[in-house]
Amino acid sequence: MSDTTKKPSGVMALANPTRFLSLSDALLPWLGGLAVLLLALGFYMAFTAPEDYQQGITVRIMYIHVPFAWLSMFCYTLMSISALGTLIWKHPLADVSLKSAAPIGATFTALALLTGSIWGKPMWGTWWVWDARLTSVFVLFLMYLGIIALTRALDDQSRAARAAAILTLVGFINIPIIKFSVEWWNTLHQPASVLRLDGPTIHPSMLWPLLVCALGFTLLFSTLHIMAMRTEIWRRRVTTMRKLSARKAEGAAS
Amino acid sequence: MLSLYLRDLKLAAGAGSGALTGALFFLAVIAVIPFGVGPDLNLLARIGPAILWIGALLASLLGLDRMFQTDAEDGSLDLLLMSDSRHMLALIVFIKCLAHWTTSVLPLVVISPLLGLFMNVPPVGLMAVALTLLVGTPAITFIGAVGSALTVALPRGGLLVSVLILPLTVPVLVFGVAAARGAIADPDPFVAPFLILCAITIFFAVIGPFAAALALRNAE
Amino acid sequence: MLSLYLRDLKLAAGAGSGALTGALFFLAVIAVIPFGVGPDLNLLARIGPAILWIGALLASLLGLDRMFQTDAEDGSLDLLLMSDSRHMLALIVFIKCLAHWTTSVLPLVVISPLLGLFMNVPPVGLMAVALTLLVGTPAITFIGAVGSALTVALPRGGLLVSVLILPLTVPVLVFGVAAARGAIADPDPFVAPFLILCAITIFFAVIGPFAAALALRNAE
Amino acid sequence: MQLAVTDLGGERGGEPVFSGISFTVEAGSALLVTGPNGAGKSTLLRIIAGLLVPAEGEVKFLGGGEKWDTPAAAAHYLGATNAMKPALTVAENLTFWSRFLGEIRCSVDDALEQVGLWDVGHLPFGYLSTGQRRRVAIARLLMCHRPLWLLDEPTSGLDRRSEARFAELMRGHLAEGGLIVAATHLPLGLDNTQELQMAGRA
Amino acid sequence: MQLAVTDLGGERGGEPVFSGISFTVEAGSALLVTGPNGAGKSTLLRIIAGLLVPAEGEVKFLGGGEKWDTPAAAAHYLGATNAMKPALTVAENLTFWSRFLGEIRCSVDDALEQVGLWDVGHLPFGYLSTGQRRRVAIARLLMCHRPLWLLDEPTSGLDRRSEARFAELMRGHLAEGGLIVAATHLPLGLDNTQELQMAGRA
Ligand code: HEM
Ligand SMILES: Nc1ncnc2c1ncn2[C@@H]1O[C@H](COP(=O)(O)OP(=O)(O)OP(=O)(O)O)[C@@H](O)[C@H]1O
Ligand SMILES: Nc1ncnc2c1ncn2[C@@H]1O[C@H](COP(=O)(O)OP(=O)(O)OP(=O)(O)O)[C@@H](O)[C@H]1O
Ligand SMILES: [Mg+2]
Ligand SMILES: [Mg+2]
Repeated sequence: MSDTTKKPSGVMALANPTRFLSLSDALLPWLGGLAVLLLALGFYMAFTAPEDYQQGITVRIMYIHVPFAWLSMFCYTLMSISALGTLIWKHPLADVSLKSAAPIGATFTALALLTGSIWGKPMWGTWWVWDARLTSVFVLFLMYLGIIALTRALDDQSRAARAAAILTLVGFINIPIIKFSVEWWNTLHQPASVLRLDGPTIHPSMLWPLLVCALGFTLLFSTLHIMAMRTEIWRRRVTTMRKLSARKAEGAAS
Repeated sequence: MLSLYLRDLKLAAGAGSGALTGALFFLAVIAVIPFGVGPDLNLLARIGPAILWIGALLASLLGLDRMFQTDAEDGSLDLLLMSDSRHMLALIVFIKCLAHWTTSVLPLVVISPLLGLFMNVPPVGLMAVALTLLVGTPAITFIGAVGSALTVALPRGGLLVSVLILPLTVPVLVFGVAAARGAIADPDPFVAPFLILCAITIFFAVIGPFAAALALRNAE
Repeated sequence: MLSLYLRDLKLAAGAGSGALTGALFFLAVIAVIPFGVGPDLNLLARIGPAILWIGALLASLLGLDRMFQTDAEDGSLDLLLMSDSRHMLALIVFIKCLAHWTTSVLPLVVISPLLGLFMNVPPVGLMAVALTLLVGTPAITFIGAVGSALTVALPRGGLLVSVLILPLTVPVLVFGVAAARGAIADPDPFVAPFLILCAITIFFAVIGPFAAALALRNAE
Repeated sequence: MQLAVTDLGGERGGEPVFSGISFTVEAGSALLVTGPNGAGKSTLLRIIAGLLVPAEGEVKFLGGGEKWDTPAAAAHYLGATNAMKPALTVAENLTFWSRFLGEIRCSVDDALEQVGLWDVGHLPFGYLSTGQRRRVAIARLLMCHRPLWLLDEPTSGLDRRSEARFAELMRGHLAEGGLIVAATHLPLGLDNTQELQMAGRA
Repeated sequence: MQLAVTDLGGERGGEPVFSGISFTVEAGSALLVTGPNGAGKSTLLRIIAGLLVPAEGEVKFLGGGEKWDTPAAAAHYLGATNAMKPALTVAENLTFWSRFLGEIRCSVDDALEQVGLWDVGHLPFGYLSTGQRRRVAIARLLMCHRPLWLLDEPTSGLDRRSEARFAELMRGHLAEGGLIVAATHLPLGLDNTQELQMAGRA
């Protein structure tokens, strides 16, 4: 791990991932358990919640669609912060966080798209419309894939790390576009009714289950993310070991 | 020969222009269109095939000009030329075209129906587009091969090359789109343009490699 | 700095397939769309500006991936990086973007009114499209610089670069088309989107070079 | 086998570079081409390899049977560039060339071992240092058998050890009845070689 | 002026190449970096030039004033590649670099004359032979003044005459109080030089 990032040689580089591993070791079960509990509760509330008078049963999709949608944006924001960590503070964990978050983010975005379009069929009578909100989320999805593709294309690890960080930061402008697309363009998609400056406008009987689901999915996300980070760290350690042993063998050879 | 094919595949994959990137690229192109023409679905359906074809053309152009240049720069081309007696040079060119097509165009053909769906092209149209792409795009690659061979042969004639080569791809495009449209909009024929498309591809599959080989041999 | 600009112009003029390839691709796009939508003139007129913008956007992707690669291969890039203390690296990138834009995008802008005529866009629309392109396309180049700097280590990153930058160019396209439309269709505004377009270009003219400079320093 | 060159003339970009060069190289012997920069050494080698058309005269490879009827077919050409792909690993590069060129003599690993690189097979070629790259390019010559070696400044970038090792390899090739034509500025450490001094215009 | 390197460590692709290298080069003296292929000579030069980030330790250029405060600012770097555009003529290439690098010393023609190339100014750089290209690259060093020269195998491809001439030029640079750090396998014909032997892993 210490040689995955250039600058922070010595204690910080060595200590941090190790501490992270032990800490996450203790944390993971709790996180996971809590996530499952909350999700169970959330779904229960969701299905006992009153049906929307015009949307009927399909409104229940909201309780998974909205969390997915939020998390797809949350994940990218997290990655952008990690990117800053890589570029400015050169923190050894930042790159690990970014790299392992990308696939999860892509998945959540895909799910947001999927649930959204499933919801769209009854609501708008079509699976897909190219309106600003939908398309900007689609663009977000592409950006996730682009970042993944870039990290895979560059083999040198520290180089790939900084490249991905730069790309992530430049791509961040898409997040406000997604968020405000509903205000800026007249879209089919409905405007924000929870995350608003002037308080939520959605009825509490739907708000609470939604929030609980959202929290549950957020915990689920963090669980997955931490697990991915652990595997990534281990993967890097193994490669480092391989290099070391290879060099030993080479030393013996000559 | 197979080894050459595999090498070029590996190279493309390594250089981040592998199948996955190709598909991604196509996705990106399609995603951009509605922002331009607006979300009007049946308009999208009408220009859908044309857009898919344009995307395919662009994808093949993007890598094409470098097809022989990289080999020329690192000296591989010399060895390929010298091995003429073992492997026919035209065949080598053909293989390289195939590799390029497989990596940067085939993925597009494969996912084109999906994207057509996005632009709600009717099902029969989807099949038609995919089919025309499958049959037509190789021609673009073969044409482009001649172009990139010429750029190697006369390094400073870049302008001239694109003037000579690119226009040749227009007929391919036109007949491809026409055929795809023929399958959807009833009055227009499908078979006639489609057959012409096949003819064009076969023609260039024969002429292209030989012309390119000729150009390469006179390189320098 | 001027010397760098002139050198890049000379290079492009010498080997510059980039410029003409772009223009010809642009032409091909415009030539093909009518076959897709069929002979419906006022529909063409309606989507004309959008098609022109999309064509220009895609055409300007050609050659973007080579912006820094040639310099990296022949070692010029090392000297450019070392001269950071004399000339700010971001400024160098900015100049190179300018040169690239002049050689391979400006021609598109110039011929765009002509092509607009083919799609019988009304005269005012032609002017509007050309103007929006003139103001908007630099943003694409600046974004492209980042992509091409990120992939400078890859021998054939053409597709990847496009994948990386296409999503980012969406806002440019949206407002460019909006402004062009606004000039024709009366209800929609022209000034507002046009100003936003300028803002976007300025934004990327600042962000792009710095990000690209960062990426180049990181390249090795 | 014999390489026969009869009053050969070479031109580059329409300008004559040299003319009236004749020599024969017998099996088991080497020819060193020397001369100032721009004399036409590389041009000569490229003409022999069939990569450039001679302005006058001709190049023949005699006694090679129909398998090695032309110099191009009978020759390994080691130019100024190494003809390897930076993106692929050393092993991938060499495997490709061995498959493509045929006449395989020894495995990739053996060839690498002979040029003193045991451990770089898994590295991308682009990761190697100048001299290491050159040595990988030399390994190509060893992997596939060709009677005629055309070497353009083969030892540029090599350290002393590798230089000596390469001289050893060349001697081995000659001992097997191979032919060598090498353009160089440095002594290659070969005995019983003929030398062709190219005057050059300068 | 003085180039001070204190226990420098370099890594490539995450793997350490060398470590704990310290030396100082005074004005008017030269340092030859020698060692087997892959020892890290080029890496060392690139780190000094600021093109690679050192894994540890630091490189300082002292007494250069604020004009030449960093090694990168004070150095000419002659790498393995020549940093010239094949499509442009030699004159165009050199004119560009002189304008861009500043501190112009002598005209393009003078510089070419000093490396013994009178007549190639009008030729495209791509038309030159290996050695001629190297010499044009060397002409760049003469055109613009920099106190520190970082040379990576500067004489590769040069014929004997040019080698001697280049040694002469280096002596001139040193006599003017310049500094030279050169990685090489061949003797450069300089006297009173210190030598840094890099062991390398192999
Ligand atoms: C593929 C199609 C869809 C996509 C990509 C999508 C995307 C999103 C996104 C990104 C958000 C978060 C917005 C924010 O936080 O401000 C969101 C929220 C929401 N979406 Fe969708 N959506 C889609 C389809 C739908 C459909 C069909 C409906 C139902 C008519 C719907 C209803 C909602 C609601 C109610 C919210 C919560 C808004 C809020 O309270 O802030 N979405 N969607
Ligand atoms: N591609 C080319 N186009 C035109 N002229 C060329 C080309 N390459 C070389 N020349 C010219 O041909 C002459 C001989 O070049 P060549 O490379 O054969 O010299 P050389 O003996 O190999 O020199 P060196 O010792 O530097 O390798 C030179 O004067 C050069 O200017
Ligand atoms: N771009 C790179 N990426 C990763 N590793 C590299 C890279 N370039 C060189 N290396 C490794 O770094 C080590 C030192 O390389 P370097 O080029 O400094 O050696 P050198 O002393 O210059 O050798 P030579 O005498 O052949 O020029 C080598 O083992 C090489 O494998
Ligand atoms: Mg030569
Ligand atoms: Mg070196």
